[in-house]
Amino acid sequence: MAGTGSSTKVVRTTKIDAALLGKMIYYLKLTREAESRIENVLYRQGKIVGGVYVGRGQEAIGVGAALTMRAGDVTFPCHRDFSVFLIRGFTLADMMANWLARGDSPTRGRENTLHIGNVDLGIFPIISPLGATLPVACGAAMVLKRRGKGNVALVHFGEGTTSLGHVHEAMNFAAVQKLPVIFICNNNQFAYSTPVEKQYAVESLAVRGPAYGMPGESVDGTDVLAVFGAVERGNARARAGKGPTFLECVTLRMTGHSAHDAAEYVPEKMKQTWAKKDPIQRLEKLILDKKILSRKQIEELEGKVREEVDAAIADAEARPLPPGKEAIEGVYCDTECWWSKKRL
Amino acid sequence: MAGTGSSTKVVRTTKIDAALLGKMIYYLKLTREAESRIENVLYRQGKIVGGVYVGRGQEAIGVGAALTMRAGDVTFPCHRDFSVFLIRGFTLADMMANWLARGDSPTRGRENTLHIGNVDLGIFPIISPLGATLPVACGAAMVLKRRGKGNVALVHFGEGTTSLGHVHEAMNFAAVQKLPVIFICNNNQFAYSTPVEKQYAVESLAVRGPAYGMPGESVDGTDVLAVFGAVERGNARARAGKGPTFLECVTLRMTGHSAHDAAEYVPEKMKQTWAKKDPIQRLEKLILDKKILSRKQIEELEGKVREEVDAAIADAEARPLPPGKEAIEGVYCDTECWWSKKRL
Amino acid sequence: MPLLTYLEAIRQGLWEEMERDPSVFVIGEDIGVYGGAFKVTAGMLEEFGEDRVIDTPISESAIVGAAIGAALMGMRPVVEMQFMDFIACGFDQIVNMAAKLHYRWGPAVPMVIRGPSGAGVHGGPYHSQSNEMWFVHTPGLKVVAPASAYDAKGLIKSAIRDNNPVIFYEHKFLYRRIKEDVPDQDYVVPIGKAVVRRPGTDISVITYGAMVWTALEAASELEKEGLTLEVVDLRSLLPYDEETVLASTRKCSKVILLHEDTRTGGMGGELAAVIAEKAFEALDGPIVRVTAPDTPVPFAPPLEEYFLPNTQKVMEAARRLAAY
Amino acid sequence: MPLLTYLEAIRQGLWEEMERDPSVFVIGEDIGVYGGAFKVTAGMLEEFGEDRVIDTPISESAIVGAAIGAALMGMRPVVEMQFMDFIACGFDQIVNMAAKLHYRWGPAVPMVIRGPSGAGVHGGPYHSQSNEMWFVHTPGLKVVAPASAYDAKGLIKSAIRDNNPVIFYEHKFLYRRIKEDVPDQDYVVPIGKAVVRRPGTDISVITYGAMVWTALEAASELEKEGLTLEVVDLRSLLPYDEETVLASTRKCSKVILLHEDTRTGGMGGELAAVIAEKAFEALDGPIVRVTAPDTPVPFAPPLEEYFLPNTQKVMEAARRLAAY
Ligand SMILES: Cc1ncc(C[n+]2csc(CCOP(=O)(O)OP(=O)(O)O)c2C)c(N)n1
Ligand SMILES: Cc1ncc(C[n+]2csc(CCOP(=O)(O)OP(=O)(O)O)c2C)c(N)n1
Ligand SMILES: [Mg+2]
Ligand SMILES: [Mg+2]
Repeated sequence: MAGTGSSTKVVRTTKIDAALLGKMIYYLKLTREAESRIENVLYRQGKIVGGVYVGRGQEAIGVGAALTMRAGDVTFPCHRDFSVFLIRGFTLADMMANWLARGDSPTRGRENTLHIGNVDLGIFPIISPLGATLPVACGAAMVLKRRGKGNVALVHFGEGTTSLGHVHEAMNFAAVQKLPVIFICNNNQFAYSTPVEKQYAVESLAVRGPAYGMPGESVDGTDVLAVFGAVERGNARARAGKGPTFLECVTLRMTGHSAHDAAEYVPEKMKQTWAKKDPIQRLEKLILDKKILSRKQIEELEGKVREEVDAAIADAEARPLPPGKEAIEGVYCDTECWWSKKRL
Repeated sequence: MAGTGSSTKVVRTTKIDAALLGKMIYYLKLTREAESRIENVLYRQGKIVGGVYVGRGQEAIGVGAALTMRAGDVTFPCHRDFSVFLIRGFTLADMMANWLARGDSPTRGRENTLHIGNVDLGIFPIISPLGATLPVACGAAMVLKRRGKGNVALVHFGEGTTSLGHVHEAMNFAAVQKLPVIFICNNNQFAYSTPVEKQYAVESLAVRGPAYGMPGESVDGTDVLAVFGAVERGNARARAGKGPTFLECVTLRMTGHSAHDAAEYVPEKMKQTWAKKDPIQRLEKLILDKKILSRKQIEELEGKVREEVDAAIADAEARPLPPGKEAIEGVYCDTECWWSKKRL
Repeated sequence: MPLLTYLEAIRQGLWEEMERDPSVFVIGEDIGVYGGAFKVTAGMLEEFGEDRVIDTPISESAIVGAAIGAALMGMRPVVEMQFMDFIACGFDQIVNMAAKLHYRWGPAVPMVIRGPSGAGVHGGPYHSQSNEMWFVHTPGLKVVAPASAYDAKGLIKSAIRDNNPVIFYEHKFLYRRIKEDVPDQDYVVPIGKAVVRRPGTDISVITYGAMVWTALEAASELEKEGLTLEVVDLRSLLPYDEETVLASTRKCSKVILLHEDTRTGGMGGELAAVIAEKAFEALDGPIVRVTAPDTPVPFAPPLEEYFLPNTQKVMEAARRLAAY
Repeated sequence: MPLLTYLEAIRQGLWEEMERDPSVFVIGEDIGVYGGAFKVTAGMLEEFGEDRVIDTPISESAIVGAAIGAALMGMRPVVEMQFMDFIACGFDQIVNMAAKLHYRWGPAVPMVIRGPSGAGVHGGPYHSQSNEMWFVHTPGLKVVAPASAYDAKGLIKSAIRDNNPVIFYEHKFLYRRIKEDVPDQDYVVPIGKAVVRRPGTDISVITYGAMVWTALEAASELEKEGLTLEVVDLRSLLPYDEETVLASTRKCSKVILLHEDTRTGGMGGELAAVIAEKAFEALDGPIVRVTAPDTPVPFAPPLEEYFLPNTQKVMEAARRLAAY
């Protein structure tokens, strides 16, 4: 498996780092709690009627990446990057409303899972055909580059997705045009049931970077600080006009591909090994060790997170489903655009 | 520009090498003569009504590669690889008949340029959408691998084509499945008007090989022996079940993109530098230096080549155009397949 | 005869062809170890081995292209698209390579691309599309869309034995919802032949895929009102069975063209044209289309329901047309 | 008013929009230094600079995708496909990304994909296709296909100003073959509006693209025989101008649907359906399609000629229909 250049050195016990670590643990826990509720409660209750994909085991990637972002940066999260939406400005209630297909939700019930976007927030979600956001991220980055304010575009995708042509065309395009894009590959070692040996024939996907003329790095995707540091290095290059970076973040998907999949194809031993590297426990231990938060403070945080999730679900559930006749509205973006009346 | 690992060391003045060098110079000259006639005579006379793309300056790539092939090997030549068709069994008259859109030609007038194929000869031509043959070559290689006779599939494409998704998907697929494919990139430094700096951001495309887990090599594409040697190395690996190889052959397109293009975008100095590296002159010099053929023998060869081309054109021109009503036949491959009655 | 679901019938057809002909193999994402997202190929890896049940990277262009290459070399590959929605990623290979090879220089390209399409399972915009018309409009391809378990088995066999690229649309809504007696011996359903599922005299409803069941339901409801619908199941969309379409039109004199696919540029248009050209004199009323509207497939159940044609919509159209 | 070719009219429209609105830019293969394979963008690099005239690697998915990304960020990209045939390589981006974005979560996607399509220049199977129907059948897109220089300029402007993805089909046969007075000031031709190119009363010929000229030629020939054709130029295919189509049908009572594109699943079917549903009572004869047959576009001139609809074929169809 891929190399794991950890980099906890970015941690200093200065005030600012404590604040960052606090944010990290908060979003990690909030994401885990929200997704667990979606997968294990709402879905099982039949309240979520479509497919359910969650990011358990890889929360550190979305959190680490999104927390590097500045005003004007844009992000293209993938189907397991719940945290990115929260960190970049969606409310948890709106996210839940979308999962529940409510009319008063960011997609008005038209879309499911994390197919939720907002131009003002700079959040551009995936579509199901994998890899298709990478070229789009390049286009956004072209605009950012021309604006000249040192902004970046982050784009997330799974290791299985790297096999698609879209990914290649985008990485090459970004390298030729020196675009400020960070290609963030979450290598959770499986694409649905397919292990990495059947997806690619290299030790680490990091080699893909230099093949296009950009740096390629592989980090431990369960180490939120390693991810944060690596994305920051990429950002620094990109903001300085030096072009794109490819980053592989290695972890293991701690769930099935979707809520109906028991992941029997993942060797038991592998599950056990990686369970020990749970990204949340990992950061929690560091925070306790460094005495940034006490055990009690962590428990309070967990309580707060549970309450937030309870409240968001209650809020979302109170919203009605969309009326059927809305189905035929808003196909075209008209001057009187229906969507301009939408919530966010 | 790309590195140029020349390898004239494969030349020995043994009998067998003399025979190989003789074939090489013959096919190089035949190809140059035939293509010159197509571009500068038939096209200018209005006898060829479609686009005309030739391989002047890069004949060594097709010749070097095709001469490594054994019975049962298959090849996927691209739009500038005229020599491959001749070496692998098409007659020059049939090729000319196809350029002239004759009914009695390998495509019965349905296709132009080098879009000429034949399953029995193991020749599978490109379609215009670039890169599309690479996945197809992988499929052929899957079958060859299963047959277990140590056969290989060679697939040719330009450096500009490497930007396409097809190429990526195919190279990755071939590496994962350890397929006996040699990916032969003719880097003629331009894709239509676009120079390599606008196509990719690496020194040499050879780095693409290791990015998929296969060897990547760059050779001087004007040195037919270097090409031959490098393809042979790839073949040896492939025949031994060790999987694919990527090979970049660097040259300069000595013509415009097509017959109507004056290539004004190619710097004059570049044209001059590369004119000195004409692959045919290069081999001729070696053959004279090593006294494998005399100047007189070379002149005789040239005469023979001219006669062959004259005869082929005369043969082709004597064939009629296809009757219009054939246009609607043979869309489907029926048991009574119309194509089974075709010439080759 | 054993009772089989639509899905099991496809598997059985595929299985029998794999047994019958060593040149048949299956290739796609998650089809081996996992048996496919919908388990259509479950058990095949164990039975036929890794050489004939090939798990691939996620690369539709490479998968389709590799199938073409294998077909050119004499094999009969069957590609699974995990969802037919993703066929857009292998599009160039299908429309520009596979479809045109035979016409251009003569080789046979015996291959099948199969997978789940259609809505009704809350799959949202990318797990619900009916995109058959892209291929119906591409000369050189064949396109089939079985509605019954019997036809699914018979057509997958015909598709595999065909010397041309066949796009095989399975309707995911039907996978486990219908169960039928399916002969467990070898039989084929010919490509290009429609079938009259229910005879009638007042209005011909011409349709395919899951909508066949909708039409049949509407027909039994309307019979109570004294209106008899003839239900024609096209089964094949390219080539389609012009003769049966025209015969049913001539018999009923009124026609409803029904499909789950969106309206503009849909199969209904093609059928309307051939009817209005070749059975014009038989027509006793406007040709009516009942289809999905021109939108993506929305996710929320009320939206999806509004989007999809259903029995009510067919009944209303039929009543209006009957009154014409 | 200056005489401009169809190609020059497109360039002028593009140029004026680039001048008018700094958010407009062009992107594609060989469009900068070389000015494009057909020289549509000649001179633009010098005038507008590298930031707004972008030469790309050969990667249609990246190009279309990048345009979408730029559009989402408020720009108005115009993508050139070197030939419309190669749009199949950017297909997923168009049908799954661009077409559905607005419907799914609301953003505007103002972008144009333009390029040469159509046959008649001996381009062979891959430089001659008419593949507009893939997009006419994709909700969320707009599709236009101008036949005149005037419309080409007016429609490229409308397309650029539209907030939706517009696929702009230029007919390469017309590029330098037609020349017209084209106003050099600003004007637009609205998307979705057809035009009656020549009024007539006997038969309505509804068509678009290069075939408009074929229809007009047939109309002037047939006038000598006392038969008057009304020629409707659709100009836009999605949305198309149902009103004008129906009005012309009602006026003439007989209809020929003419297109260069292949028959099955072509635009003719769509029009036949809407006519047979909404103007059924006005019809006084079968709806006749004159189209290319269902084959790839062959290369050799006799084959291509046989393949393409032409004045003769339209005249024969019209005479037969008139005699009905
Ligand atoms: C083009 C395409 N092909 C197939 C699929 C079906 N599919 C959905 S997710 C998935 C696996 C994705 O693997 P990876 O990229 O590693 O992401 P992960 O789910 O592991 O996070 C597949 C095959 C798809 N969505 N798009
Ligand atoms: C997918 C696709 N896009 C664009 C084109 C138009 N086109 C034809 S040849 C060519 C340049 C090819 O460059 P390269 O691969 O380097 O081959 P070369 O012609 O230099 O041998 C282009 C852009 C095409 N044929 N296919
Ligand atoms: Mg994965
Ligand atoms: Mg080149």
